[in-house]
Amino acid sequence: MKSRKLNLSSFRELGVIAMIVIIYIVVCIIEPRFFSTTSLVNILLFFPFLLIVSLGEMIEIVSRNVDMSLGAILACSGYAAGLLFKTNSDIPIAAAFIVAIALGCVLGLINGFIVTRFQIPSVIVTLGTMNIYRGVIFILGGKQIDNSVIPQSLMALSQPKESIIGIPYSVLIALLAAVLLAVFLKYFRAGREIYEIGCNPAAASLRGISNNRVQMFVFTLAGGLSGLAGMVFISRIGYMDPGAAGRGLEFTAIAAVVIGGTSMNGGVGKVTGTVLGCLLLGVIQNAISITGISGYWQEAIYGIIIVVSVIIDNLIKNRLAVSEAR
Amino acid sequence: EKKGVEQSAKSDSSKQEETQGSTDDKEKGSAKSASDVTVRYICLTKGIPYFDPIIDGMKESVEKAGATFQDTAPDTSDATAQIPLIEAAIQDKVDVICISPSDPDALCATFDKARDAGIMVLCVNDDITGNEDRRDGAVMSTDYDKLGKENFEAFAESMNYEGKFVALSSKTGTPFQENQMQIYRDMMAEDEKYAKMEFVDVLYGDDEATKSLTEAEAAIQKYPDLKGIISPTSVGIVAAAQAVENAGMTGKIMVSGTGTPSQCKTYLENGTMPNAYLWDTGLCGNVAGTLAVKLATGEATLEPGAEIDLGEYGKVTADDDCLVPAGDPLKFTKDNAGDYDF
Amino acid sequence: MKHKLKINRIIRPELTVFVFMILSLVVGILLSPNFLDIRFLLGSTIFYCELGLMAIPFTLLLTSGEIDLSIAANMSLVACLVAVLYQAGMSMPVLIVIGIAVGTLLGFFNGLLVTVTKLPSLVITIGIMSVYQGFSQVLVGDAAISGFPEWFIGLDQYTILGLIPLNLIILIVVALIFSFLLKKTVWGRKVTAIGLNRGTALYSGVAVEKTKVLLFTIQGTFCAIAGIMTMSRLQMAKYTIAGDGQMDVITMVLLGGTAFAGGRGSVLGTLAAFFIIVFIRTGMRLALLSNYSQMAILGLLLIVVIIISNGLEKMAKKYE
Amino acid sequence: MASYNGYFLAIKLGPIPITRERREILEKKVCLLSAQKICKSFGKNNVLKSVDFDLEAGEVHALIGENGAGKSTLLKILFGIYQPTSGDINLEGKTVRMKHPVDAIGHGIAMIHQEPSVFEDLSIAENIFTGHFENRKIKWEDLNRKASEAMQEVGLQFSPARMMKGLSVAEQQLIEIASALSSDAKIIFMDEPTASLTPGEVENLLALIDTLRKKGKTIVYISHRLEEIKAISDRITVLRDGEIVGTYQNSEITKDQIIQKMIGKEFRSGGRKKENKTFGQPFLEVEDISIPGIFEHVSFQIAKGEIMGVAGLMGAGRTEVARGIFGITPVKSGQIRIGGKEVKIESPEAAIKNKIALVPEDRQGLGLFVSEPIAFNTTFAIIDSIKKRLGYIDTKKEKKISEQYVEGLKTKCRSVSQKVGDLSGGNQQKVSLAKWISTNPDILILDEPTRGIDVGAKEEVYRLIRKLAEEGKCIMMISSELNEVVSLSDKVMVMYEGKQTGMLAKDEITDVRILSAAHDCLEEAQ
Ligand SMILES: Nc1ncnc2c1ncn2[C@@H]1O[C@H](COP(=O)(O)OP(=O)(O)OP(=O)(O)O)[C@@H](O)[C@H]1O
Ligand SMILES: Nc1ncnc2c1ncn2[C@@H]1O[C@H](COP(=O)(O)OP(=O)(O)OP(=O)(O)O)[C@@H](O)[C@H]1O
Ligand SMILES: [Mg+2]
Ligand SMILES: [Mg+2]
Repeated sequence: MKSRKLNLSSFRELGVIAMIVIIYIVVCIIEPRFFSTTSLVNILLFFPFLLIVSLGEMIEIVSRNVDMSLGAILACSGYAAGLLFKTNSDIPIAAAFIVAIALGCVLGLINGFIVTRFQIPSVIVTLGTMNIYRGVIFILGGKQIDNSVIPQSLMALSQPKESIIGIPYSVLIALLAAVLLAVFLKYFRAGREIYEIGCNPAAASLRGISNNRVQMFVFTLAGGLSGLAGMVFISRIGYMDPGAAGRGLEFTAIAAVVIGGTSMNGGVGKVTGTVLGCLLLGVIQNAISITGISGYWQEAIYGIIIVVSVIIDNLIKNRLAVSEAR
Repeated sequence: EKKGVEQSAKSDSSKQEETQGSTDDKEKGSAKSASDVTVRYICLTKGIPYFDPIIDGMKESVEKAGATFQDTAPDTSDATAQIPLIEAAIQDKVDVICISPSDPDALCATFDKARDAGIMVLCVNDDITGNEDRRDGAVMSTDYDKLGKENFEAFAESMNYEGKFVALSSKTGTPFQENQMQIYRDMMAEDEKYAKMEFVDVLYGDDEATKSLTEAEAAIQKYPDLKGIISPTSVGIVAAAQAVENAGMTGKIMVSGTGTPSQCKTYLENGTMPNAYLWDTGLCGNVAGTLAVKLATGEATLEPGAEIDLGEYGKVTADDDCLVPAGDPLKFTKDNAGDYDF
Repeated sequence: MKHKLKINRIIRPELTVFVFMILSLVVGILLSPNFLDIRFLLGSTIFYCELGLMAIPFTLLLTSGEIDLSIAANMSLVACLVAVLYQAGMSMPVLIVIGIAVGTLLGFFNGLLVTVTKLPSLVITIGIMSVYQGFSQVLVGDAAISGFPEWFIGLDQYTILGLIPLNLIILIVVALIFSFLLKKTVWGRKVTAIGLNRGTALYSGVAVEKTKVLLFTIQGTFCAIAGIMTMSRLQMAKYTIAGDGQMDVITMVLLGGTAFAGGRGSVLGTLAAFFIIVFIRTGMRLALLSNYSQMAILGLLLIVVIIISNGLEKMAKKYE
Repeated sequence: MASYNGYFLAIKLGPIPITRERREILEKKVCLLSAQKICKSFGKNNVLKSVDFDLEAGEVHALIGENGAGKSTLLKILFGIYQPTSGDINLEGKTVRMKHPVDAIGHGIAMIHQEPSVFEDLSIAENIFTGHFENRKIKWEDLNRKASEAMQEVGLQFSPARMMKGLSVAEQQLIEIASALSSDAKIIFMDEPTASLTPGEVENLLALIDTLRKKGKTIVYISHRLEEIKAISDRITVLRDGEIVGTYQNSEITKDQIIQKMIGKEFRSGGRKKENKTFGQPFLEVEDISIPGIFEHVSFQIAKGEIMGVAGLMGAGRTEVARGIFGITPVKSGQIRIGGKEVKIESPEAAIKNKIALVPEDRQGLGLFVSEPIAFNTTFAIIDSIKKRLGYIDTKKEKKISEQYVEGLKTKCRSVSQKVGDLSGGNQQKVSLAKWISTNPDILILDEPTRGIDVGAKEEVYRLIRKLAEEGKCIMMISSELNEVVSLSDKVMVMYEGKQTGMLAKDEITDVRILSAAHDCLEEAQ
């Protein structure tokens, strides 16, 4: 009895998994070519930068914040890295990674500072900084970074031909980030503090946890992750258009995070869920592309599948919760 | 006579008068000297590298003619985002509005208002197809029909005139892309030599980098015997090339379409893209700028069939819709891609 | 004692917004000599009136702790539907009624979905946004439908005293009505209570779910009205007609001092924020500031206004 | 669970005998923590007026005073939650500043708060150890084991991996106690730890405090229950209106004296009226209602003017029955009749239409809008009746009604425009009561109506309940306090694990019978 309960509660993601499998099977029936490793790799390729941004968004939501500026941070850091390549063509990619992540951290820190110092809801702050960050790129010039300046070795990260057992490096980078974050969130005091302040900030403060410090940390980490995502974004797309890169990505990330079982009320959320949420979106996107649904219908079907997935997932979760309570 | 912004509900019947009204204005404008002329360019959106040479070219030629040049742009390419910018130009009483319209229909009402206020409206790079009577003229970078034909021929040649191909477009129904694809279809229907080619699908990437890439990758997967991707959009062509490289199909799937040389250079050099087409956008800016000043000072009038001498930028001829192509299409290959800086 | 009480009355979150409204007017005047032209200024409001109109019920929705990201999509879907049916030969007055009914129904559907599934509305409406947007694309494809009857075109051009555009009048009247509803009536108090503490509201006998559905429904109605107004102004309908309007609406509402988490809302604040956005944008446009500078300035403004109004609130507390 | 007789024994025995070692510690009179001339004001409200308070190593020091006397405020200042307006804190002779709870925790202080502050979505183990994990890295197996041990001490037996959600207030309180005990704090502040506990758990806790004291820990203990204070404390400090009345050795002072010092005048207990009233026809008839898995087969009848007490251990399902009748979680089967007519209550609105009111147990989460003024809260349930045309709220009437209730219930506040969150716990409870009484219901369900209320206020609440009964209302009073169940009820329903295990008539109501039924062994007792 006891072990069954445990099993079920650790399987909260069952709903998302079920949806992924259902969509995959349905599409395979409609379009048998979907049933191939190439399509799996394509699905995987869809999600690295989305996943990395979603991880950042997840810890923000867990700590009772929402970050609308992650897409802009992605664009800023990616752009900075692009400028680096442009001015100095033989700079090592590692250095660009460091610059992008560092810039992401700084921009995240600015968000965190404003949120904690002035006690303004994070949505408002990040809605503001989203515009500021993107605006600043353009005030500083903001021309597109072309494909020709991006080093081939960076591009190779997102190409299936250069991969470990068929999985491109960028996917591995994203998964590595996910695993590290999962371990951190589960086994480190600092990780648990994120859940604690998200679950009940007042209680956390009474237990001696500094709300502000943890929030600053969360914003910085999410910013850093978006910086990393900026690099992965360049490696995938091959150029950097600071106006379009990451536009609206926040909403996709929020959808992925919530589909993955994270509660908007804070305190609840798992990395595995977020990974699955991103995977589900990847499957949907690829399914729509490959089944050749008419351009006019794509958007509508995409939306319908998201709504239906969220609802079905929720139903399954509720079922599990009820059977657990029994 | 200042008309300001005040407008009562205009009816269709009054629109005919407007056209005449604006002709009057033009005559009145002939008194102006070039130094009193202000030309304002409203770009499609900010930050698209494609438009930079147009802006630079226009600025150069307007200032050379002794007039004032200003430019502005909305932050999204929404159909209606340019409207407030046109209103602002009316309020500032500029003489010519050069605009790359984001939508062929949404802007018409505002154009009417500008022309009522005595401002000349010149479409640049894109036209408001179907509503030609609601702007004063249009300067296109090149003759797009010619471009489409040349591009498709080169593409077909690289495919050895056989095999399946898809087109990667931007949003559904964007006029330029739809027109280009119609040209491909017409050519295939008319000429026997394209008989072995099969136009299997149109993909829409919404001019979004990730979506275009996903669409192209899905197409490569869906049609294992695909031989080519043609993309009449600069976001799409790069995404198509990227997808072909990712799939390791370089040399097996040919990519062509319209794109800037700097964007395409890598792919032109590594053979993914045997050729790409575009036009001289800088020249387009030069022509539009010079023309704008000439029209504002009354040195020239734009009528169907008019031939106008633009000095160092050559002679241009207006077609029946007062549309002026600025120059010939440009073809980029691995040999000449490095010669351009846009 | 009495004197201090008065200070308390005056220093309210909305105050900052009003001060900034005046400030933005001044900035606009400094930015461009052509700015201070009342007729032009009032005329400039009409581009935003539709968004403003959606922001009014949105203020109430947010106050109750819910959000609707599908508003712009709803708006364009209604516009496209009306246009398609008009092309099919139906008469415009009938279609206006149908359009408003459809928008209302879409809003009602959102409300139902949110209350029945008990999922966060932020997430549900992200999905719904795509659905509605997609449907309008399916309906009209890429075509822009125009050729509406004469009387319908340019309703925004009607003015009162030849000066104040009709749209603006509608907006202000609606704002006043909703402000009264939210601040002074039992219903408004219940809406606020739901946002403050759903549990207590439920235990106190407030029909929480019904109220929420009603709020979504009203939101839908106003989306439809905004959609039809936009059609009339642009003389055409297209699936992109509303763009990313929801972001502007959210910015307006938050700038106006409504709490994102619910429980506090000010319709007049939203109205003032509407004017701030109009003034600042118009001024910057005349000054030919690049759009990204405009974005950055608006972003900064949002943060600064809220920092200052929070500061003022604290000061007001001290006076207590 | 331990037998209840032990509880009464503990109370009868009085102070626990002082052993030799303890005497040694106590006689040294090492002043561990002291507060000097602490003043605290919230705006114009002076809550603490130059309070001197000292804590000797190894003692159990009780703090007592009426609602709003400033007990919690004093501890909150010592714990770094509030900053004093003036005054110093000394720890082992050195002046320290407590800027944040983290400082206090660093100095070896732990606190059990008056309002449970738990992490609902986190596991019990994490709830226990948050704030004092041993290492940066967490070993979950170790932690779960330790959590089980800590729970055992307070008499709970959940799986440490279980989420906190769904535990009753009392269980949450016990987890918090376990948390404070598992930290190795030298000083433990307990702010009304027993307010929501049943006698068995209280006894358990008192025994635990005794063990702690033997281990040399120092404890500050706030409670409104004099028996407990007499049973457990070494010294007693009485606070009144933000000032210290005095600190006394437990042996020096009697209960009556304490009460007198607390309220500053002679105290007359309302006493228990033993008259046997007769009631008319049953007004509220509940027949065999069930919500499978929560409670089953509950039947009772209440006549107008009758008070039915509902007793049971924590988690017995009493709250759930109330929620069922009130339509929050509508009952699945069975019948409810009001005045002979069958009613279906599917929502709180329907319940209110049928003139039922429920004063919930969780006043902050379900009873009140803490960020809003008293007036807003008092009138919220009757808001529909104070509107003018167009739904316009009559703010004058609102204010008048609220002021009436503030006066009637002697709620301590500055004005009715004060935020409810700023009131003391007891006064918050009064506002919650006022909110529901103002609806003038026929049927009033009270869930733990005196939780966290001081003796004086309790008497007032009792008087109020009696008065409401005399006015002809049906009253269902859920309470974990045996005394009030015994003294107020005309009959008592007892529940055990979701079942109705007893229905005691007036002359059957005794402590022993209630407790036997609460353990489902009524037959044995008879
Ligand atoms: N945050 C606050 N803001 C304003 N006033 C406050 C605040 N906290 C407490 N008070 C006031 O301080 C006084 C003392 O409150 P405190 O909570 O210390 O009382 P208490 O003795 O613990 O009472 P109880 O037995 O009811 O818990 C009360 O009058 C209360 O209204
Ligand atoms: N929301 C909930 N979800 C799951 N279980 C719950 C929930 N609320 C209560 N329970 C469980 O239901 C049982 C009955 O709880 P209830 O609160 O009705 O008890 P009670 O008799 O009122 O006790 P008390 O008021 O003394 O805590 C308890 O075991 C409790 O843990
Ligand atoms: Mg207290
Ligand atoms: Mg209970």
